[in-house]
Amino acid sequence: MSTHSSRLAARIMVAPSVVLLFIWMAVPLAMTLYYSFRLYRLLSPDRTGWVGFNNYLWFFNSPEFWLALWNTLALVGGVLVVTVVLGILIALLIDQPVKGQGLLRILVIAPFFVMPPVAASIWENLFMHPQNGLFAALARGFGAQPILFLENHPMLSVIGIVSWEWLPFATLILLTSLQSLSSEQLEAAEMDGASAFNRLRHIILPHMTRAITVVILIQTIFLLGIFGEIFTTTQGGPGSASTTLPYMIFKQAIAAKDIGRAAAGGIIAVILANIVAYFLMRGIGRHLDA
Amino acid sequence: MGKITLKHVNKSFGDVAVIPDINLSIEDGEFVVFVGPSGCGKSTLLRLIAGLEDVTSGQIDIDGTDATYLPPAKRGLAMVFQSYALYPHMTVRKNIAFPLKMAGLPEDEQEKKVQNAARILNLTNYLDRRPGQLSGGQRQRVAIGRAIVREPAAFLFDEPLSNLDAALRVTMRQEITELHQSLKTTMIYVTHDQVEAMTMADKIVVLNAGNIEQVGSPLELYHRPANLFVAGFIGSPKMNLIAGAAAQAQGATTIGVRPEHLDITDSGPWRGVVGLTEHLGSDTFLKVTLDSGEALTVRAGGEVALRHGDRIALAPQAGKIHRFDADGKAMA
Amino acid sequence: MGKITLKHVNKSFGDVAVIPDINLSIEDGEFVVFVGPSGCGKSTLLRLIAGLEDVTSGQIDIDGTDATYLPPAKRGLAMVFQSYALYPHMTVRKNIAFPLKMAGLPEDEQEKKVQNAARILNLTNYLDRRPGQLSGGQRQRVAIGRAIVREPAAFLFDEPLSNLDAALRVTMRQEITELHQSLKTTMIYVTHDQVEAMTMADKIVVLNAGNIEQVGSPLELYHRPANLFVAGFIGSPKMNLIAGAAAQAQGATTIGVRPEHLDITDSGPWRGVVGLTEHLGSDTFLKVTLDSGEALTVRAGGEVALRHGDRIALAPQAGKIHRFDADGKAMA
Amino acid sequence: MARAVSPRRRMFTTIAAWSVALIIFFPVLWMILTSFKTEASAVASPPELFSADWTVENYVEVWSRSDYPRFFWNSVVISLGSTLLGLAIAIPAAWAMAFVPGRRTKDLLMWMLSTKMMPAVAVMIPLYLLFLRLGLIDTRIGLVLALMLMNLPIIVWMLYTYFKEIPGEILEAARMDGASLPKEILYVLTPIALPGIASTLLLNVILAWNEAFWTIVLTTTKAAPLSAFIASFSAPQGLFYAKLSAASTLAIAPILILGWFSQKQLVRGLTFGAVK
Amino acid sequence: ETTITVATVNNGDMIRMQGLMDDFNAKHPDITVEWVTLEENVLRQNVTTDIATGGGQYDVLTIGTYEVPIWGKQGWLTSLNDLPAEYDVDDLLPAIRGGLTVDGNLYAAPFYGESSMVMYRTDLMEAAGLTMPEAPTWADIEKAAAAMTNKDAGIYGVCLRGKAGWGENMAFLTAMSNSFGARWFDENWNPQFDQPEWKATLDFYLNLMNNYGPPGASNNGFNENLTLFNQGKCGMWIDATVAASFVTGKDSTVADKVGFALAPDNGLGKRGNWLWAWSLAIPSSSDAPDAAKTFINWATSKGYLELVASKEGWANVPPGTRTSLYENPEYQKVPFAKMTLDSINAADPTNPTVKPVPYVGVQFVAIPEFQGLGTTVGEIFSAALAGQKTADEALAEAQTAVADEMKAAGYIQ
Ligand SMILES: Nc1ncnc2c1ncn2[C@@H]1O[C@H](COP(=O)(O)OP(=O)(O)OP(=O)(O)O)[C@@H](O)[C@H]1O
Ligand SMILES: Nc1ncnc2c1ncn2[C@@H]1O[C@H](COP(=O)(O)OP(=O)(O)OP(=O)(O)O)[C@@H](O)[C@H]1O
Ligand SMILES: [Mg+2]
Ligand SMILES: [Mg+2]
Repeated sequence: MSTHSSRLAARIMVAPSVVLLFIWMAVPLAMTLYYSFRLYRLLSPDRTGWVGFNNYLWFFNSPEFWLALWNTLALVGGVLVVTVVLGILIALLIDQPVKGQGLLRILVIAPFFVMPPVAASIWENLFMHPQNGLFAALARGFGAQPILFLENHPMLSVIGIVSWEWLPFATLILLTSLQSLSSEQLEAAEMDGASAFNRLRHIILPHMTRAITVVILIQTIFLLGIFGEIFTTTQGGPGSASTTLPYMIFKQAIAAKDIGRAAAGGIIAVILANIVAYFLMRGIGRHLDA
Repeated sequence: MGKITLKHVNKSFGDVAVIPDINLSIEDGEFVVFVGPSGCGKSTLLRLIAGLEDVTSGQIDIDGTDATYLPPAKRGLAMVFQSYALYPHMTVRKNIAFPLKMAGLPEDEQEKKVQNAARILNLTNYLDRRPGQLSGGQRQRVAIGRAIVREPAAFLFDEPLSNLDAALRVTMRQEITELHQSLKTTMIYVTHDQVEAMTMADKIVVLNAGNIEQVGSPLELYHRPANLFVAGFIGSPKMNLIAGAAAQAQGATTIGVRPEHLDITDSGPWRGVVGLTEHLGSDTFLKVTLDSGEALTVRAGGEVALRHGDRIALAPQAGKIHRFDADGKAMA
Repeated sequence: MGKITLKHVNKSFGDVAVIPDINLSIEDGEFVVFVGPSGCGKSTLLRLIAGLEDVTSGQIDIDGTDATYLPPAKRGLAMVFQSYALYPHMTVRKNIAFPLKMAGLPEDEQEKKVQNAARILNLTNYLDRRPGQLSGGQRQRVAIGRAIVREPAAFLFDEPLSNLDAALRVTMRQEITELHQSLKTTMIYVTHDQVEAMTMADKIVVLNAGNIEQVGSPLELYHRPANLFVAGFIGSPKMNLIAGAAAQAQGATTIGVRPEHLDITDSGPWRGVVGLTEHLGSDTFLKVTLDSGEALTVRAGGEVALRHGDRIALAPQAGKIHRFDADGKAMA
Repeated sequence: MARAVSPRRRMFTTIAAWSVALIIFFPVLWMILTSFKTEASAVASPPELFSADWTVENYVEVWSRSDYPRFFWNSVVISLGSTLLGLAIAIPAAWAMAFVPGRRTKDLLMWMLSTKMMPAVAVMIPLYLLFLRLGLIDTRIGLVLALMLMNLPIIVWMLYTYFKEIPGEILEAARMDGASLPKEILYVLTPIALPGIASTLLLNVILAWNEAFWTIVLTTTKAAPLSAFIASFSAPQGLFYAKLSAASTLAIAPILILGWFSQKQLVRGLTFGAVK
Repeated sequence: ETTITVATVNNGDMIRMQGLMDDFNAKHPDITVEWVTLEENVLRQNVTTDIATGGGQYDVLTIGTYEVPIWGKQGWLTSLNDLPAEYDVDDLLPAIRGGLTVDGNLYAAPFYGESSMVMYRTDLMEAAGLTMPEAPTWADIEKAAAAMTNKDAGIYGVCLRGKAGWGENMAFLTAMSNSFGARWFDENWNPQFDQPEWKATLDFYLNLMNNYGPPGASNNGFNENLTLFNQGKCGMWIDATVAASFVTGKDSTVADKVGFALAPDNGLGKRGNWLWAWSLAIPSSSDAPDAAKTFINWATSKGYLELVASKEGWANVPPGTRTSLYENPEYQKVPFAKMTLDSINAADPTNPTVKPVPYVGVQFVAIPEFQGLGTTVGEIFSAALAGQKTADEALAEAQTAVADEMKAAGYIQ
């Protein structure tokens, strides 16, 4: 398959993407790196200058930094587990021939259609609110005290909301991958005496590994940058209980208007993301080309 | 263990009745070969028996019980797919071991059986490769390996040897025959290879457009084809069919003589000119155009001196003439 | 138009040298058949010629110009893939018309050519189906159709007839031969079928583990195999090879006699017991175990009365004994 | 190919699938229901599943309050434009990586994804300044470019997975049939990968449609898409959930229609029958 | 023909203005107005980015009393001193005008102004046998809260902001602390969270909320409390004066049972109410300052108030900006008009606290760093409300955090 000419063609074919993405990455990255060593506060333009590593140090010295790191990883990990596991199950389910399959699929991907701030707002106010929320009403209906989701379980709540938002993404990619599984392979496995579970375990899941890998990697990158949902629901709190690294950066950039610190936070986030990506690639990356 | 009965089985894809109505009984331990032109429904029939396809109507019994709606896994059959259907993400070893693993065999026994199958199939060096890294014939062998490691109620083979070279094919043919003899398991085998059909079958089923034309032992079909279709289909090169005066002389609408039953003698009644000659080494096939316009194929020895354009006379061997009536049915 | 030369062509997959070093010259208009055991590198060689795979080293010339790094589309070759490689989203009609469409032929001419190919291939009724709705043989025919509608510099066929029934195979064989005669286009043809190899080839190339064992006309290979490998590979059932005393008597390490060159006569020098008999109708193959322990295959007529256990004597036909030295090379 | 499943199992899967779908969909349904309630009953406690007084007043207000069609049209141009442009650039790249993999392919893929690692807020000012200098602020072309580049890695990744599942021999056949590379991609690869392309298109249009940070930062009036429309309905003073729900429902309605068309392309087994 | 782009927040008064543009267009056919209507946080983010980078996307900005002094000082805003005489600058409420003026330059024209006050349930007070004074003390509030709380019935004595944010809980708590004699900084910018006044403030707040507040209050902001109050779940609610029209409006279940009182005090001379005005300003980067000025003149004029009154009634006139409005007998008939005026007058942004401070702002400190500081401290206090920290821990943390930032910003050594 790979011949000299096709390799040449391949290089030409990837070039536009690579060049565009390189510019898209390099220029802002360079600017961010530059700002990260500068004193740059939007509202105090008269005070500028080089500050060395101060902006970075501010993060490392911040009492919430390590918690934020942990929360970031918890958010990513939690959402990944929920979306991948449920995504596989749902993809399998809606791949079955059932009545109204088209509509059914639309319903399942619908959460993805809702803009994240709206989704967070709906969950916060119409579902998780301790007085007006549907969950509270349900709890009271069962004679229980409403759970104070955002106050007592802020991270879990955020994970829940984000999982709901991203479940359709995982489901759709996994479903599409399922479509390309040749039915003869499944038939062969059936002839080989594999039960439904074993077909899942030995044929379907291995077939989906590449798709699962992609879901994990893409979602990780997205989830590592999430802050909007946190801002809408918990404001990173109570205290710092649900503060993540991007939310810390958000606070510096949007509230404190300290671009230098936000830039330093951005660089730290990029490093964190690279570390996570490195381990992910080591762990699951080999499924990419198999 | 492996008696299979098809009762009024019909299968349609949409409007097209691929199999209009088949009745067939396969005895336990029998080796049955399905032959028929490409697209006549052989694979479909196998898939119906395997349970991979639903019958449109009719009933399939396995071992005397109605299995029409039994799922494939419950029928206890093993199958080699015409398209191989290997598991692309598993190595050859794992592919072959898969049915054993499903049956819950211990690892070491799995390995033993895999090694054994690999040896028979000349796959020992390829056990750690994935299907994508194999040649066509190697893939086919893996597919066979996956079927033969088990002990199913019956084997279903869909053209299992079509991509193998002659030598390996002979070996595999013998292996399968031996497997059959030692296991005494029912085998249903689809092939296009005349030699395989003739040598392996206890019973050959000739299919045409989803209908059974004739069922019988190999030599029965060779010597007493029930109709023109079977006469033309069994035997290679195919039987020469002659209509017209020569046939009427025999009181038939059509007569048939196999290429190997025509002798080249100067005294022969049929005269003509040699056209194309095909030299196989062991034999030579001559195309002879008779003066009456009919074209016949004649099998001659490996070293005949005849050339394009030579005039020769042919004589059918005594008692080797097949006679068919206007409907194409064989006459007694 | 279609002269193809391979110079020191080497192809390795990772560490495995599938093709160590091949030199081969194919003349314009020649019909060359590649044979060899499964996995010996036939498909790989075809893919190298097609340009689908890069040579690891060496050079491929097409029509005297270096085509080693030319992309497939520029080489002007047509290919039938062993795995068919049909376009699953196109109907049979569109599949066959695709190369014509790529060549920019007007629609009505496309249709005419498609109809013609479909007629030859018995596909007329299936033109509006998708590959997924076809039987294995039908798919293979579509793959052939796609190749023959064009007028390429050379055809590359990878086991194009392996899934067809005997009758169709004979027809297709003749169609391809006629195509070759009328177009005079170079054809490279991979097959496992001895009859195809013997009847179609101008030149047969016998491959073994990526090496060329012998190149020659069919009868040359049949009558004068260069070594034990070719001797065993060409001819079916394969040549009987006898070592030991009988061979030494002829001054060779091994001697070979083809099954069709053994006569059953009471005066024969080799005596033994009949084992398995295979009845093909036209012929019967007997396995005979000699008293000296060697097992021979003998071809006898369609209706021999011999049975398992009968004692017979065999005589090799005069001048039909092949002699090989200790290296397996044929002796003059 | 279809083997009939027993009616009981079919019923079971139907019920299970629909239950799951409805649970997942419920918040959206709730949002849609809320959009037809009065503000008071939207936050009624205990919640009212079916409001006593249905009203379309929220829609009337949302519609009259801002120029929905203009936001809508901007969203269409930006999300479809960025996705289609992205596909046009990504399909060749994904082809190359899937069918002509080299030793560096995986690294390249990973690198592409890594261009998304910088948190948006951290590069807000740098990018804003960049767009300002280039005169791309509040232009559709600017947003199309930005969102295309933002989603390009995702598009490449998704296509890469789908392409990987297509037997390379089919493309080789096209090459042998004299198809040039563009034709090979256009006539053979794209139709075969249609389910994957459809889902890529769908997901990326949604991602672009829902992008609510950059679209707001980089626009003011002329190029503002529905995310800006939504942002004018959330969290003002006074009750707003019903109006926000109405605005959101208006924002997702068009994309639901796209979803409907795309999901029809997700048909099983396009490669079936292609190879042995 | 000029086009101006107006960035506005999405509250009711601003939306109403967009509906009344026919009047402006008729008077100024040569000016086309394009609207950018955004939610408060998003608006602030966009507008700040634009002005700080000199983006020049907007011609008119809607900004608050927090931004005006800071931005004015930076020279980012165009002075409005040259508004025509009929605009009558002197008619603007002095407290509001003071907050929008820097070094004698008026940098923004107030569109509407608000303060905060106590809203309470008359029926519950009556049932408890209490009456609410016109100007209650914090002790009165505590007593009333205790009396009205009935958790089994889902009624909580008092609902206060708990959601973290410089404009959420910190707006309330900063204003409240003023009445306890606390301040953010002393004259030398030293943070004062370690002082007893702050301790008293926070203790009182936490105590009140823990005993009589709704569960989950650490997530309640203006909207959440409004909902609760409208549903009859709060006995009292201390929040923006603008809420008065909502709790007596059609979406409220307690519309006819609401009373109003001035924000509480502790007898120290300052009440716990704030002062805020959404105002229109022109960035110096605008390329159509004259058209912008024309627009602002129209939108904040007396004539506009009359226009609204004629189209939508006096109750819908944007409140809190002009003395003349409160002298208008028609307007005086509007309920809580007087209460709003009194509340506004009770706040003095230039002299907000009991002890002297170096800054302007009642519920904020008008320095660029305050948003960041407020956010940080807001989180800490919100955590204290959620029970994650004690008041002492929270104050100590706040003190350190603010001191660090002030050092970093160069206010103190
Ligand atoms: N991608 C690959 N990686 C590693 N080995 C390969 C790969 N493709 C083919 N091979 C090996 O190369 C050898 C030659 O393969 P090839 O397909 O050319 O055989 P072939 O002669 O066509 O056999 P067959 O008659 O079975 O089709 C085989 O042993 C095969 O296992
Ligand atoms: N899914 C389908 N839809 C419609 N027709 C089909 C389908 N599958 C198979 N057919 C048709 O049914 C007929 C029988 O197919 P089948 O595969 O059983 O043939 P076969 O005898 O195995 O042929 P071959 O020897 O070529 O493999 C063929 O004409 C084929 O075109
Ligand atoms: Mg078949
Ligand atoms: Mg091959």
